[in-house]
Amino acid sequence: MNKLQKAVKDIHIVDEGEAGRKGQGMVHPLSRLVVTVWYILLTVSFPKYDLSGLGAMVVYLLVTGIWEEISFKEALGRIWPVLILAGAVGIANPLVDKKVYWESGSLAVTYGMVSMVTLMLKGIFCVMASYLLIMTVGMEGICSSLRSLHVPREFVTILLLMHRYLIVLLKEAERMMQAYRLRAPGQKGIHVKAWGAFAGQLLLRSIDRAQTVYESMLLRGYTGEIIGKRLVAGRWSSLCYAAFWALALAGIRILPVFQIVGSLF
Amino acid sequence: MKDINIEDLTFAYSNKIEVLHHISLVVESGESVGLIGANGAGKSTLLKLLVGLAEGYQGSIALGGLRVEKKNLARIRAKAGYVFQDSESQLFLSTVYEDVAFGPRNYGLAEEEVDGRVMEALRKMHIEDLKDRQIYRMSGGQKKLASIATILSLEPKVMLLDEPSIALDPRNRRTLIHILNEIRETKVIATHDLDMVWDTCERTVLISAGRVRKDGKTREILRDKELLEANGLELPLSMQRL
Amino acid sequence: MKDINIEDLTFAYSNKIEVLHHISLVVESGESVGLIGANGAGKSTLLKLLVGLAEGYQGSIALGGLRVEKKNLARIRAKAGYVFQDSESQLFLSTVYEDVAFGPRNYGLAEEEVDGRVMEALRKMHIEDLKDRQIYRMSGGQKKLASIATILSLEPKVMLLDEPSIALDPRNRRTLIHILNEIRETKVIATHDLDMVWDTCERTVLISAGRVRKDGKTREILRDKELLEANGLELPLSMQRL
Amino acid sequence: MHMADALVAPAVAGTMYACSGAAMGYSMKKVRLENAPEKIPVMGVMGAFVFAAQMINFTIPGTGSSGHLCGGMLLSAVLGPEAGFLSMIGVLLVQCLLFADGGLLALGCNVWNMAFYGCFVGALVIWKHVMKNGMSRKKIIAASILGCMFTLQMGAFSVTLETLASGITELPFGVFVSVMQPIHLAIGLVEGLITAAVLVFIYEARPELLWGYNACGPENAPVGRMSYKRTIAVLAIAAAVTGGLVSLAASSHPDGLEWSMEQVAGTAELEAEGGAYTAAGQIQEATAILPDYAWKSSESVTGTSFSGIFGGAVVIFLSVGVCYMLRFFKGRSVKHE
Ligand SMILES: Nc1ncnc2c1ncn2[C@@H]1O[C@H](COP(=O)(O)OP(=O)(O)OP(=O)(O)O)[C@@H](O)[C@H]1O
Ligand SMILES: Nc1ncnc2c1ncn2[C@@H]1O[C@H](COP(=O)(O)OP(=O)(O)OP(=O)(O)O)[C@@H](O)[C@H]1O
Ligand SMILES: [Mg+2]
Ligand SMILES: [Mg+2]
Repeated sequence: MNKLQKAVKDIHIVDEGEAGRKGQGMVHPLSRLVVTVWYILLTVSFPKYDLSGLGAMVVYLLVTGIWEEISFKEALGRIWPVLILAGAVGIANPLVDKKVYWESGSLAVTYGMVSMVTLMLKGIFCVMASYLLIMTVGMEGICSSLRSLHVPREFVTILLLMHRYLIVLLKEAERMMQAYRLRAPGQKGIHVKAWGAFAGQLLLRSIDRAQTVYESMLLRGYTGEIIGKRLVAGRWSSLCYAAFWALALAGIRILPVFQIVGSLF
Repeated sequence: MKDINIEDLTFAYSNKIEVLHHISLVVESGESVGLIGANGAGKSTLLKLLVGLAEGYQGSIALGGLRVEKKNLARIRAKAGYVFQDSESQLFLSTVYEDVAFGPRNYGLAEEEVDGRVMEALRKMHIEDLKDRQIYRMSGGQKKLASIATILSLEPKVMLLDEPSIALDPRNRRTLIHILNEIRETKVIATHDLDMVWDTCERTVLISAGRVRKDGKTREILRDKELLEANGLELPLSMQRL
Repeated sequence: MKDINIEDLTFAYSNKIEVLHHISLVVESGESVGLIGANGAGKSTLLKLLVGLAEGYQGSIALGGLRVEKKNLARIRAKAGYVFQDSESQLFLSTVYEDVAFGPRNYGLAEEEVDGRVMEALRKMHIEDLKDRQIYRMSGGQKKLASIATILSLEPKVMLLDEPSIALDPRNRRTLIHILNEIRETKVIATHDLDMVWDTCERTVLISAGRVRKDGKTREILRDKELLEANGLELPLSMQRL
Repeated sequence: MHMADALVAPAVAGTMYACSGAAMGYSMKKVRLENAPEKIPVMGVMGAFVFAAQMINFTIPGTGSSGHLCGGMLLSAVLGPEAGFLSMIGVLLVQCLLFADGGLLALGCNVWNMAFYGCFVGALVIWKHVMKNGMSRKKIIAASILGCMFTLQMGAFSVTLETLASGITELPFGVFVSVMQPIHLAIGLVEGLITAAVLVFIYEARPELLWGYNACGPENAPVGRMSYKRTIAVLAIAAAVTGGLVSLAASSHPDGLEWSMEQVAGTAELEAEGGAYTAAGQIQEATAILPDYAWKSSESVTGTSFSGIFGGAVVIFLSVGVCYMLRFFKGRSVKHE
């Protein structure tokens, strides 16, 4: 599968999730956004050797994922890039930081190794949290929460249209690539001679399309803001949701939950 | 009442080459007019001018009694419904329902009324089952049907349709013709599908190179082989083997 | 010789929903076959599989005697010419000439021969005057004509055409039919334009929901009102008033 | 060049959010002043275009590898720096949400590293300066290559600074820089070439689409209101202020949030650890299943690790179990309705 097809598939997964979450209007997307950002902040702030404390943050991911019935299978595909990135940045830690953390026989775990694993785990957790967010609220939910945060309406309109035309242009680029490959069997990418023309054609078409879109919006009474569905999310349930997770996550951050529970037995 | 009143219209795009020359045309309330002509004749340009999408014309154009000029545009656009040739760019929200609801919501209707209008429009086009479908998951024909529904939900007094039958399979095309015949509002249909014009319009205007060549009864114009051929067209398919 | 040989083909896109079921089809060299069926029947999918644009089918497909699989794709694509449903995306260079010359140049032909082939292809489509026209300055119909010319210049042994008549005005459509009738190579034409099938193909294959419903003489299939209606189609327009 | 959430400390992320937010506010104001509502959809669709174009493989002759296009430079060459910047923010936001490229926390950094330099330095300084006396093919090529290479260098350098300031790597500054900069020099050159090819195509096909083309025409005076010198000065000040803020934040408390949490939670943590030791000891006595050497050689660390792992298993098991149970009831209650 090439990059274009993979991107289309990624968008499909998110949009399909959106179609499935019709009934769950209990919590306003803004609450979920706030909780997600709070989660990421806390996760990132764990000390670099506190592997077991960080581990407890997985609870939020599990609970949300299971409750909202989101498949973790697709999510796992997304963590590779961040694993590689965090690995590359953290690779020096085991080499530099050789103080022994724990050892048994010839096996030794150094502080450097722990901090590298912690870093990679942080990466995974943050990616998963964003994934859960987008899967539960969708791009439209993000836009409506941005509006509640008073992000300018022009910017939100830009986002909505970008999301809508993303897949259109990806598919168009894909068809152009196919047409190219059919007449140039054996070439892997676009030849240097066609660089400008190929992407330039796509760009001109995009601009023409934008023009038509704008005209179409005008003709249906557009006045500068795309008015979406009015959200029916309960005010109290949203507040409770945000408050619960804010406190619970802070608790996990402050208390070494795993060890406390372990010590109970 | 004159729903459309064009007098001595001349128009050039920004590159100064005139594409419409001295056009005069009156469409009465409730009429259904076919606009035919070869590629590049100026059909789409004429429709665009009617709703103020192209600026700087000479002569006069009025829609629903209002002169087409900046200060009237909002009111004119509330009266007119325009179906684009390209449905991909006409549908700009994510699902069919959202897109069909966009217009009524902009006119500030209450949510129940919006819902009623949307469902009515979808029912008319026989696409209630596509309600929550993502736009990019639909075939070309389904997109066309949805983009016509976005106009129906506006309940316009004047409908301007640019190639409404393109991309439809034979059965969907027939459905469209039924719908068009049911609607009693004023309609102008620009198309190459002469058979559809035959079935939906009593009156036809033939344009060629930016001029009105003929304006009259559809039955007469579409049977006039010489006239059609002189203007880059041909007899409708359904007449060719008669 | 069997130019196309499909045996018990079953195919699903990545979402695992089967769109083609147990299709078997043989097209002999020089045949001209119409592929008809309602929207979403699977026509485009079938054509794509023939040139390896969709992967992971079950059964066997061979084009020009070569099995459609990764290692043969370059040779298969050198034999086949494919016209997309959407001509916009088929043209990717700046001018018509450049685009039509792209294929032959890739096969390493000498520049004189490239020029000869390009001019011949443009002449056939009656668009010599558009030679140096920039792609985005052309109307929809002209783009369609140009995209067919890009395939003609390849001089393929097998032509696969997806909706070649869409967006053409009646006269250009007739030109296309003449050209298709002139070409002696193997052709498969997927279309909703049943009248064009009537005029260009002796044999027709009717697909419905991913299965071959009928495969036989065009005259018989297109006259069979019940068969067509059962599969979401209708009699060709030119027959409806007989 | 996308930074991930895990690679930035909250203080650095916050600082960069503030900087990028200020640039966004400024751009929004400028775009509103222009009062061209028809530009909004162009900005959206162009953002989508940048996505699609970045997924196309442009083969680099003689290498077998492929390059991509320089988004910020291209967007601002068509839309102008401010509008281009806003579209780029959209692109980066969508990238982090839909494709897990970057992250919500790192967004401020990514906007700064990739969009700010590309749009403001690339377009407002380099592009504008090169096009001062009218456009030409050569100038477009020069501006694109120069702009992409230069802004990518600045971006890469910022990535290095932000990562180090976040204190998550043990890599020394020198090593990091000497890896980042040369790689991005090569990438910048290729991106510049591709961007140049596209812009030249547009210039020849529809030059009026390029930013400042009409203004460059013979009949018109210089582009925009801000003079070149002033632009440079403003940018320099902005860079200095940002640099100062970042280093300030970094030097005082690399993890400002962590620091404050420790103030709050210091005691609680200690107590819990004490509890854990004893608990581990009890378990050791009670079960003694595990091999001897593991216990003896590693006193306290093993103890905490074990209870941590064990406690983790229990917590995870419980939360998963409870969720499934609740979901079971949720499903039933929905069916009852
Ligand atoms: N934006 C534009 N700028 C300059 N010229 C234009 C523009 N749009 C259309 N034209 C020209 O105006 C003429 C009329 O175009 P128009 O789109 O109205 O034709 P049409 O009758 O709708 O044709 P078709 O059947 O292909 O839709 C054509 O010659 C075309 O080249
Ligand atoms: N990329 C894809 N992924 C998943 N399903 C697809 C994809 N492309 C097409 N389909 C589905 O496969 C079926 C066949 O589609 P296909 O495009 O082959 O139909 P068609 O006969 O060409 O229709 P049309 O007349 O509209 O062109 C349709 O139901 C369609 O929804
Ligand atoms: Mg038109
Ligand atoms: Mg098809």
